[in-house]
Amino acid sequence: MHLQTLPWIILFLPLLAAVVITLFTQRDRKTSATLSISAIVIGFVLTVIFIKANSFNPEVKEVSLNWLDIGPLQAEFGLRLDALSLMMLLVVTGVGSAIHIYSWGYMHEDRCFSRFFASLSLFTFSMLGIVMANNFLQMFISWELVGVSSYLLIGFWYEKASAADAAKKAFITNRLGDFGFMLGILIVWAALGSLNFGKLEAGLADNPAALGSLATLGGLLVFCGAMGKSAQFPLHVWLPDAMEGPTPVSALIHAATMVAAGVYMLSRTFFIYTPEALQVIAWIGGCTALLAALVAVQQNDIKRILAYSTLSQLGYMVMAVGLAAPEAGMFHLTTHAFFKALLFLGAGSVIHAMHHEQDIWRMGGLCKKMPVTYWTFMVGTMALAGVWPLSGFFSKDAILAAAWHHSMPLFIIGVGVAALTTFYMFRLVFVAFLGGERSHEVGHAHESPWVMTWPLRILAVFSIVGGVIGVEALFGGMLHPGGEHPHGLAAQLVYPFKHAPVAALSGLAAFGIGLFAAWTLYARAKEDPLPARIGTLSRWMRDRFYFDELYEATVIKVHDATAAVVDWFDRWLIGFAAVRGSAGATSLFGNVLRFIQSGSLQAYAFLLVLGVAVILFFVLGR
Amino acid sequence: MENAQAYLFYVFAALAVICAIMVVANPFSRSPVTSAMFLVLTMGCLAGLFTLLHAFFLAAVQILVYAGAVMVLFLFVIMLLDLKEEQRRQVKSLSLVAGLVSVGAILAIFVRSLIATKPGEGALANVEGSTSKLGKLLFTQYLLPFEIVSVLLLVAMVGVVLLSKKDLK
Amino acid sequence: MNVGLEHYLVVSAVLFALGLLGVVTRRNILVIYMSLELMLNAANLALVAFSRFNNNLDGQVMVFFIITVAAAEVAVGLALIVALYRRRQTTHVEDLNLLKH
Amino acid sequence: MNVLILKHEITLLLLALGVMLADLWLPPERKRGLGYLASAGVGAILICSLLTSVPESPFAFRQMYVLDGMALFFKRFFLVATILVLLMAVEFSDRIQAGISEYYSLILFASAGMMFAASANDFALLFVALELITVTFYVLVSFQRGRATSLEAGVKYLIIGALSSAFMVFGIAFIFGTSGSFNFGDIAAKLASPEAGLVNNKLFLFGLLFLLVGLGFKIAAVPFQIWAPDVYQGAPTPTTAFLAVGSKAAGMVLLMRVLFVAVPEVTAQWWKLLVVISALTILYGNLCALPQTNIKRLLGYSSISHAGYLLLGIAAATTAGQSAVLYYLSGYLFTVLAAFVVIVLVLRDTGAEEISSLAGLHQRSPLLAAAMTISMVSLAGIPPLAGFFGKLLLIKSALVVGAEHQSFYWLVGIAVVGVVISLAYYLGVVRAIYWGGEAAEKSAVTLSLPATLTVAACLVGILFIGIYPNPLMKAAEAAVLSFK
Repeated sequence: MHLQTLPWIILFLPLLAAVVITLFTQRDRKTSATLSISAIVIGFVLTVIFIKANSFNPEVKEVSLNWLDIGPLQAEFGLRLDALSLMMLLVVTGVGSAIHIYSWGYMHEDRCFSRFFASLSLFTFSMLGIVMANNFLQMFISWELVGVSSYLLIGFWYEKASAADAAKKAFITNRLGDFGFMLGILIVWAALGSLNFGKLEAGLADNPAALGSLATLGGLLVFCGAMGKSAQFPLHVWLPDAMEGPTPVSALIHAATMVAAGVYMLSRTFFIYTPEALQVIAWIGGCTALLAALVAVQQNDIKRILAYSTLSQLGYMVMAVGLAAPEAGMFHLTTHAFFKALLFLGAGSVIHAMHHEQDIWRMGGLCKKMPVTYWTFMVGTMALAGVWPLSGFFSKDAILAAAWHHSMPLFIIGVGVAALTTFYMFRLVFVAFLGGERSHEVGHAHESPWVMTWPLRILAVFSIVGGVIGVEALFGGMLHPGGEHPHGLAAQLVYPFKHAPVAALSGLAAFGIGLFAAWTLYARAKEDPLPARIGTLSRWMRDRFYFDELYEATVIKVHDATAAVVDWFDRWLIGFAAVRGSAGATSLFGNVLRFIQSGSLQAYAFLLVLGVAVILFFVLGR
Repeated sequence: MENAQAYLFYVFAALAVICAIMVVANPFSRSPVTSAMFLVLTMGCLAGLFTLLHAFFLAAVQILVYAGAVMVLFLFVIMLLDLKEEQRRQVKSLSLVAGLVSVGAILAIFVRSLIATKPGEGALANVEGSTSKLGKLLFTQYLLPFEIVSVLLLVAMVGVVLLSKKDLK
Repeated sequence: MNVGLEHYLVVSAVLFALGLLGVVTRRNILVIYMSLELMLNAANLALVAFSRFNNNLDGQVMVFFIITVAAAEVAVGLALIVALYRRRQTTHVEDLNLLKH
Repeated sequence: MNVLILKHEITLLLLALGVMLADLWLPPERKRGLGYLASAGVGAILICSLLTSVPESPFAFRQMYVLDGMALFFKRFFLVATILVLLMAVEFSDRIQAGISEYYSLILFASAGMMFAASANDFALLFVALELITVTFYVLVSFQRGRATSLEAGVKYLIIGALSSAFMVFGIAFIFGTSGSFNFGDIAAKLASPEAGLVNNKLFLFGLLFLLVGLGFKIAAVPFQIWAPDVYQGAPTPTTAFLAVGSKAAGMVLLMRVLFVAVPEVTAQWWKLLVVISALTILYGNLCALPQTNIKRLLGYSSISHAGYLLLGIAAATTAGQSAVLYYLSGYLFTVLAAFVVIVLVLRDTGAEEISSLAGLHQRSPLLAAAMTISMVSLAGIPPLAGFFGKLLLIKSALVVGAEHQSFYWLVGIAVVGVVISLAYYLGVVRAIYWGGEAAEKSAVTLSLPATLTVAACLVGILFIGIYPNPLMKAAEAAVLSFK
């Protein structure tokens, strides 16, 4: 069965929804939400049907149209459907559906309900575009669209100055990475003459030296794009600020989609990276993971903790790609999408109940008020911490195993980060959900409505079983055909211990240490005991190692100075002399010329005759 | 015979040109009525020239349609609108000079091209514009334009009715 | 005294130029319109002359079309001028000054 | 000879007669709906034309009429334009005091004239087809005869139109006299044989130049553009739209056929003339549009500048240039019609045509605001819309020729300058919509279903052509092949 049109429908439904909502149903909130939600849910269902119809065959399928060909410039518009993109498609539409439905409940009272859903659908469309693109150009266009739509979403409450600033920051930081990405694409195109992933891969397989001396540079420039989108050090600063957006947006951006786009892109283009480039990628990933985990330990805002946790986990995934194990990275991406979306939506549920209070030290004892939220949040936490047999354990183990095989220092960092992860997550749980009520808002808190809790339940189930339903085998089979993979549930469950026992056991040990530390420090704490114990380090962690201040002092100062100079040039030279001058001259000409158009018929006839005379003279007069 | 034809040509041509001058630049009267009457005369002279060119059918049509129908329409409209009082407006000399110069330039270029080309060399004037021959052409090779022209006449009819109907319902 | 094609063409061109002059200089729309008819007649004369001297009857067929089309055009044009006169009480080009610049 | 080759034109004429006759029996309140019927009929003809392919022997009436790829392309073009203009006319009908059914049928007659023009392979057919279009437009322009501006526009169009017809007829006389035929094929054959010496025959070139006056008038190229702004402003809006799209395209197809089929050798000689005309047209249209405040007048000047861009492709005189012209025209069709539909719908109540009266449109109707914005952005040539690819293709074709004739680089430079100038006034319209202050009227614009569909169809056209240009580009290239 071919079903060639299904992928197109999946891709364009959200766009259609976005267009229809913007143009027709602005005033009708209910229809808008229904349109947007049904677009993505139908997309999810169609994805499942498509995979089922192709009997889960990880064979590469491409459908493409000749988008443009003008002489030598040939651009196609095509979709590439292999295991990688299909799995990602499932994640994006699946988790996306949950988030869309949840948004209905969360955003219910917002004035611009329709605009929210339009942006959400536009974002989904762009994301699907990245996932299904079969060439660099198309991916880049969707990539930019993701940037634009995330700008719209993060800055959704643009009346709030902080939200507008955060949106701008996210956009500009991403543009920095995208600029590198564009240069990288140009290098690849110049060297290989094609932008199609399949053709590029085949070309490089035939002739590994085809990229020539620029190979490492080209790869790293492409990686720049991923650094921006996946918020890798040093372009990570935008992501925690992006929490200013509505919580479902945070979930969408931080869990399943935007930040995952970078990792997905790295896996998609894995074939162009040289070993040196991979080395750099791995270390940047490792550093990001460690740094972000440390910062997360001392944050008090529930969403910021999750944001830094996301950063840290993304570091893991990028590190996995750098360690030549993109399948492990994608595996972790998938499981992470489930439990991080779950955690964000849980946090959203808490924030909703607490009337937009986000400080964990003003919560406490929520487990009794909001049992569903509490238990699902607990599941997410355990999965993130890597408790066997929850999904996070398996994917994290795959990465640790890759590190164990390739690089000892990175392995140690990985385990350390795992311990830190457990520590800060349980710190969050102990402080926010257990213990006594820390503010009177807790007294009024109550469980969220069903549209919000059901997505939580569903995501919780996936967070539990996500590691053993064959996701890894799928990615593994796609990226390393012919590799060995366990069959059967029991074999899946114990596979990590057989395959790389040291990695698995150190992962569990890290969990134990983290849990113990969190328990001793926070189980009965009235306030945070850490600042007293580790002093300066704690302040550094809380202040995010002063990266923003650093940028403020260096990059932004330099930028401002340059801007001032350029502005001067612009205003006095270009603005005054060139633009004013030419604009003035242009409109002067326009004003003079239009007096030719005097309205007098006689003059018109005369001008026509004069024109004929001039043309005759021009052609025959000599 | 040859000479008689030549004389007739000069007579008709001179008359046609003089009448045409009277149409556009009558020194004695600016009334549209005189212009129209001189135009009728020009048409008549042209019909004469057509006859000299052995285009007998067209000469008849020229008299019937142009002088007989079109010009009557003109006169009818002039009378209907009663355009007497507008004669006092004068031609501006600037526009007259500009017009003369550009029209003169076109005419000069035409005459130069004509002299350079000499289209009449070796031409044998022997075609007869008889009604039957023309009719045959019209209803075979030129049937399509003929039919389109009939549509055009219908459109013109509808247009005239729409534009000049007194009451707008 | 031999009258050739060129003679007819010169007459035709002179008539055309006179018509053109009328369009450019006269102010009454009706007279302008008459001058336009004069130009069409000049073209007809050229066509008939060419037809005669090129030994090709097609030119005369064209003249037939031109006469017919001109009649249709005159009818519409005059109706339009009458409608204008009814609305504005003028047939002078200077008074057409609502649409400009 | 197969009469069925004329089936599209014949059905269209029958439809026009039918509409006119139906007026006799329909009660006055139902007459408005006749427009839907007419456009449905035209839709049926369009479908029929889409199913038609170029016949084995494309000629009819001794090579007077031709149904090649180019003709078929333009027939479809005209049919699409007619459908949209008819739908627009239905929305406009309440502003026409009398004779709405005649208005519809005159649009159909003009459309039939354009269809014949698309197939003209002979100066006799060219003349009558063009006159059918022109005479019909005399009536269509002055149709709102209660409005003084409509009548004034009608008279101006009449006089300048008749003047250019006179030039054209005089030109045809001399083309006939020197080449001995009206047929494009015969003339081309005579031109190609060196002993006839037609290429340097000054009288022939004289006639050809006079003919170009008539065609230049139709497409509103400098120096024959002078009527366009006044007539665009004064005419009823659907007429203006049809004038901008249909009449201009008819002029273009005839111009292309004359220049590339009948007299290719002369065209090759005249590239300099075409380059100068194109450059002047682009500059004139764009510069004059800058200070405009009336939206229809603005579009009038803008249509002049677009004629300039189109001439750029004709001056290039290559297959790429010709197909770019077809592509550009198709994009222009949807873009301009979208703008005019919005004008008809928004300015219905006030009757004002100032750009400032569009203020706050995004609150009154997001759909119309989006349509106007997209149309303006496409006209300005911003990617990824239809206007952008059209300009890209045209400029690219000119650049290729630039290797041979340096002047084309200058022309491209002027075209780019024109695009930059045009941004100012097109975006001025967009600014008026979104940031033009409070809407004078708060009420939402109510749209009937057909009106919404018309706007949506135009939008889909602009976006599809812009985002996925390949099919249309291929179709245009295939159509141009018939000139070889």
